Amino acid sequence: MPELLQFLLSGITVGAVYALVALGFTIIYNASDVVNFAQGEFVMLGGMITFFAHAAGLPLPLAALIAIIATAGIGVALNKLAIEPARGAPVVSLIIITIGASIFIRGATQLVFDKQIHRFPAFSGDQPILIGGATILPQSLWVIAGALAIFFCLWLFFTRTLIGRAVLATANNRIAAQLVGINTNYVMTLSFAMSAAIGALAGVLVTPITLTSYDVGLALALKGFAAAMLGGMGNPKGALVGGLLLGILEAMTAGYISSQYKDAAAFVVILAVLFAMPQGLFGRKSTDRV
Amino acid sequence: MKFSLTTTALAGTLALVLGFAAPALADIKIGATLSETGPASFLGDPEAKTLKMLVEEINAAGGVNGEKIDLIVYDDGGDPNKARTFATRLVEDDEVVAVIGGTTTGTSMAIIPVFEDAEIPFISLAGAIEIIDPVRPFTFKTPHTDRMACAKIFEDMKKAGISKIGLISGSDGFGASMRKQCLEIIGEYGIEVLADETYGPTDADMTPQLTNIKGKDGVQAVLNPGFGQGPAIVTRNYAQLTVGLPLYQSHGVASDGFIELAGAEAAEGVRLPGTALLVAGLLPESDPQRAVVVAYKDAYEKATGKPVSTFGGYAHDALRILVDAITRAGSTEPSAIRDAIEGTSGLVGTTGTVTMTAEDHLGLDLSAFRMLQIEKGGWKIVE
Amino acid sequence: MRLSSKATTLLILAAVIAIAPVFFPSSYYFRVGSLIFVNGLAVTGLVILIGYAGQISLGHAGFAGIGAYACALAPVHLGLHPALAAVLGAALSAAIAFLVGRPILRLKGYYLAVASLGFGILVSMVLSNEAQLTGGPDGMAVPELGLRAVLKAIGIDLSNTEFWYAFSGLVLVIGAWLALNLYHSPTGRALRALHGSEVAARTVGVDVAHYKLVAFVLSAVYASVSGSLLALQNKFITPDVAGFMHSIEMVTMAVLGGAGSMLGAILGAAILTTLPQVLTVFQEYEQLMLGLVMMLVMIFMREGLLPSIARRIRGRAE
Amino acid sequence: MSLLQIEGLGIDFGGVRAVNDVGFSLKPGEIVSVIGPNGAGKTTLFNMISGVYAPARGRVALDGEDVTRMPPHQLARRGLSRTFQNLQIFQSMSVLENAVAGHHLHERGSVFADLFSLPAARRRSRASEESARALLDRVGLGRAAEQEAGSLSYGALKRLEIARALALKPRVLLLDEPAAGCNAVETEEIDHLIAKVAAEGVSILLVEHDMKMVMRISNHIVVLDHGEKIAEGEPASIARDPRVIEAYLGAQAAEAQNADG
Repeated sequence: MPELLQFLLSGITVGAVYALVALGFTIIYNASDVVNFAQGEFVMLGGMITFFAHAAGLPLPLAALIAIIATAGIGVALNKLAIEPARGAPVVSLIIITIGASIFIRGATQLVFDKQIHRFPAFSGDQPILIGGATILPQSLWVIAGALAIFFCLWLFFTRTLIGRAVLATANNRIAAQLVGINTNYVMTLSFAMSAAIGALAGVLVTPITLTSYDVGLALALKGFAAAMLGGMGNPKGALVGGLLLGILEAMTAGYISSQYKDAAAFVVILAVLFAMPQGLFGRKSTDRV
Repeated sequence: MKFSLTTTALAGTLALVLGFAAPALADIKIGATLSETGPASFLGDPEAKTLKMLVEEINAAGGVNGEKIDLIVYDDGGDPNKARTFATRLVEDDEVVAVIGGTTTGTSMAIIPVFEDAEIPFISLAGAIEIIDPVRPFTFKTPHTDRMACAKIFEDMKKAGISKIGLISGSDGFGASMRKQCLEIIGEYGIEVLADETYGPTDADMTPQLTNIKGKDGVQAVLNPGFGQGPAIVTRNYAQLTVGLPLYQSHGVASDGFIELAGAEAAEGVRLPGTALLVAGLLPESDPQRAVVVAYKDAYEKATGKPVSTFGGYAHDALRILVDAITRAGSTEPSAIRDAIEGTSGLVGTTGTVTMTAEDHLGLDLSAFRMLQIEKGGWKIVE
Repeated sequence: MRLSSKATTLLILAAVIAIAPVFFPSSYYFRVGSLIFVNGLAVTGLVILIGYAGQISLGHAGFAGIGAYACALAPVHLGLHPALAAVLGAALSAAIAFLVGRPILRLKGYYLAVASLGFGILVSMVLSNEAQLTGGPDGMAVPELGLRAVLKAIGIDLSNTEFWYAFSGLVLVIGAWLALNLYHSPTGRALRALHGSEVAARTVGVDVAHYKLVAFVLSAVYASVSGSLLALQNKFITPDVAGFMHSIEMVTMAVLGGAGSMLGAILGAAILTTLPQVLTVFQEYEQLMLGLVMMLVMIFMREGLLPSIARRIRGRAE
Repeated sequence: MSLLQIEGLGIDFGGVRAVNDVGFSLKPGEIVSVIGPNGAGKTTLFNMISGVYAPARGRVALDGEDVTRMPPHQLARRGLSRTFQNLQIFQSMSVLENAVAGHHLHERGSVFADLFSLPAARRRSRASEESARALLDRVGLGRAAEQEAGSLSYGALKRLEIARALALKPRVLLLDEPAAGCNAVETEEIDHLIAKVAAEGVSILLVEHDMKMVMRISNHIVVLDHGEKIAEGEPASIARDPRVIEAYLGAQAAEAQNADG
């Protein structure tokens, strides 16, 4: 039984990492129908900038704050320079643009910083917490709390704030949103800043566990993307549940079936879910208008 | 209209193809294709930096036999297909006399046929034994084979009376290759693998695998072949779960960076086979390798500001072997260089003392590996 | 019509392939050329899938992997000639594409992207994990095709790189010919119709699910043959051939050059294949430049390089 | 004997009854128009009949066969074809190719033959191309055959859709606002075209806002309001029906109010 609990705790830890990345996808997707494959790079930047600022002597919280602000700035730049000019391009072009951005950011990071793997200290030490024979690191609790907090904030943002509803309105019908007086350009800029900041915050939270280097972004983006699709793109609830589900699935497969095929199991389940529910677990159903 | 347009476009591409810059003529052209970026950049980056640094040093000191070395380095990103193209380019276009490289086993195996066909000596920096076994006339390598690392570890285990172990290996090239080679020879040491787990190169948590190993009755020690962040996370999870058994890492993480990543506390007591390079300062004055490894370590850390790693050491040795061979051959004919490399004898490198023969294109024995243990955030030789 | 007429396209392609070697200073250029053709073949398949049928796949490297490993495994385990092994690989790819395609192609946009991506990752995972069979991430050797020796016996003596330049060039021309035939055929019209408007295509009787599957299976066969050619040429293969990055590379080639135009897509393959070779000049800046090129082209030349340039020149001429 | 029989058809969107309990029938060669204010559910009704939407209730029978919820391509095989209110043109194709594409059911064959451009495949393509040119001439687009479809005017595209739908050689043709965006001359041309097609025995179901046209060519009219059938009958009787007048006037009054606010 302690094994099951340990697998579960491991799954929740990893799942919370995926959920954090997946949550970053939702805002941009909601505002612009763009899946930003550079989302993983935001996470990487959050970790890398924090590390180097910390290494330069800044206290960790300040280093993290700088990283989050700087990454948000990069997110805004990405929107202004690459996404806005490409408005209305087909899905495949947008995929290539954001993957291009991801490669670009990776290339720049390796130049500005380095190609080494880095880690900074966990926020509350490394003393494992014992729960019924299983253990979890305090940093994992930070990550889980971070995922829940961001989920909650996003939920409030999209349902309770005017600007959050404006984001949804922009996604539903850009022209109509403009007609009712929403500044859609501002909405887009805001959503990229927020997505990037969430990504960077994720990077700050997970780096003590996952470590970071210039090339961790793509793998994170893929898993986060898969998690977001599993839950249903654009829905914060979907991102959270999808991420946790994916993490737990991987841990259970690694624990009970085969660690070699744990990623395979995750993708098999994603495929199965999409076949049964083409919009993911919590995605909106859409009807073709003709 | 359309016709002329497409022709222009294609002609443009052609011009691009033809426009590859041809490097200036130089005295001794040495090529390298390394994985400076991509999943193996952890290995390839220090290798490339080492080569560039050493060539600069050699040229500043007057070159080899009075001729300067012209080093051409390509970054294959760890992609064997790209590596093969660069290998062809080095041979056919750059017309180098010898090549160092192939950071990974995959890239090395992919480019060997190019050099064997062209009869250009090639010194690989990758671990697998397949590279030099069977011996191919023009192919050499400097790192110990992964099999030797396995042997070193198993010897140490045997000495400690360990006969049942758990294995957790990375599913990347390095981890998978070492796992395979360890499993091939493990029977010779009377050691049994009770649990055989793997993890992906970008995984964030290995506690499920380690929980299973911990839960297996009779496991006396755990071995983790891998490189990159994986082993650091394994080590941290190992401490988190308080597995309490001896943990063996591989030479893939033999660098100070590993202790930093895993944390001195979690890494306490971890054993691994490493080269003299890692414990340069601890070597007795009488050690023949001391002078070489201290000089390289100091130069590298001064030039790059990064801690030295075993992998850079492989590149260091490859270039030393090559320069030594060219000096002895007194010629830059590829076949003469090849013969001279095969005649390498008693050359002291970072990995050990190299003596090659027609049957042995590696020239190292197990004594070149030192069993190291991490204590209080530093290395200790345990032999 | 976006595509220039069939004959012109084939003529240009064949002429460039035949004439280019005149300008090659060393046989390394034959190697780059043959890689362009191998990639061009996979991209031609994607033109059918993306350009004709308007579907997307981020997992086609999986089929290239199947084709490549068929050439490595079938000769050893089944005693097949490598050429037959390539055919077997293509058949296997077609069969797998048929089975996987039916459920996958019900999905649209990003959902289709993630499903195909999952498929590609599954294939590369199997290739990389089943080490006893495939050699794992270190890869495995592939036997010699043997055609060069046959040619030599009848008096045509080509170097290795020259042979592969000619052979893959020939296969590319054949592949392009077939794809162009398809474009102007009833099947091609059905594919382009469902691309233009799925609902309208259905109301004129196009069985959309069936034709999407046709495009998927055909493009899988192209990718498979391309993987086989790569394996046979390199005589060595690793699971990278089936990896996610290779899938992305293939799609980028097609879309960058212009998935709506055969020559454009092949031009895309040529550019992305030569770019890393050209960028060696910039050393450290290579990734930066690659990312920049991908972004700039897709932002400013939305239809891809060739169609956009063509449109601009035509616009000026009028 | 009716060719198309609709009974009790209905569908809901998000709990709202978009169309409810609509029924009528079509005889061979008959022109039936569905009219009603904006949002009455006309296009939704079309989408259900043509298989684009799956109705929640009711039944559609084509020549006695139950074809409810049958996908559009299978309906096409049974001779049901349609045009769209919001144009669904194959934009990247030429005008001719659009019309040729309508021949799909007649020209489809083995993919293998198509790949290798075998004589059989070329023959099929040639036959449908000849037929397509004739159809384009018939809708007055013969001269535009080689143009890119995207370059045509709205009215011309409407006619192109008709040509494409006719290529199927349908028994039942659903036309969704064929005259929208057309000038008076074009409208009259379409008018004639529809009448001629009907005279050849094709049943036509028409949604149209041009009341003059509807009254002129319909044999029978069905009036929808808020998703329900409120009246049906011959044009003359419909024009006098108070429920119809109220539905239209009520809608217009509401529209006027909206415009003021």
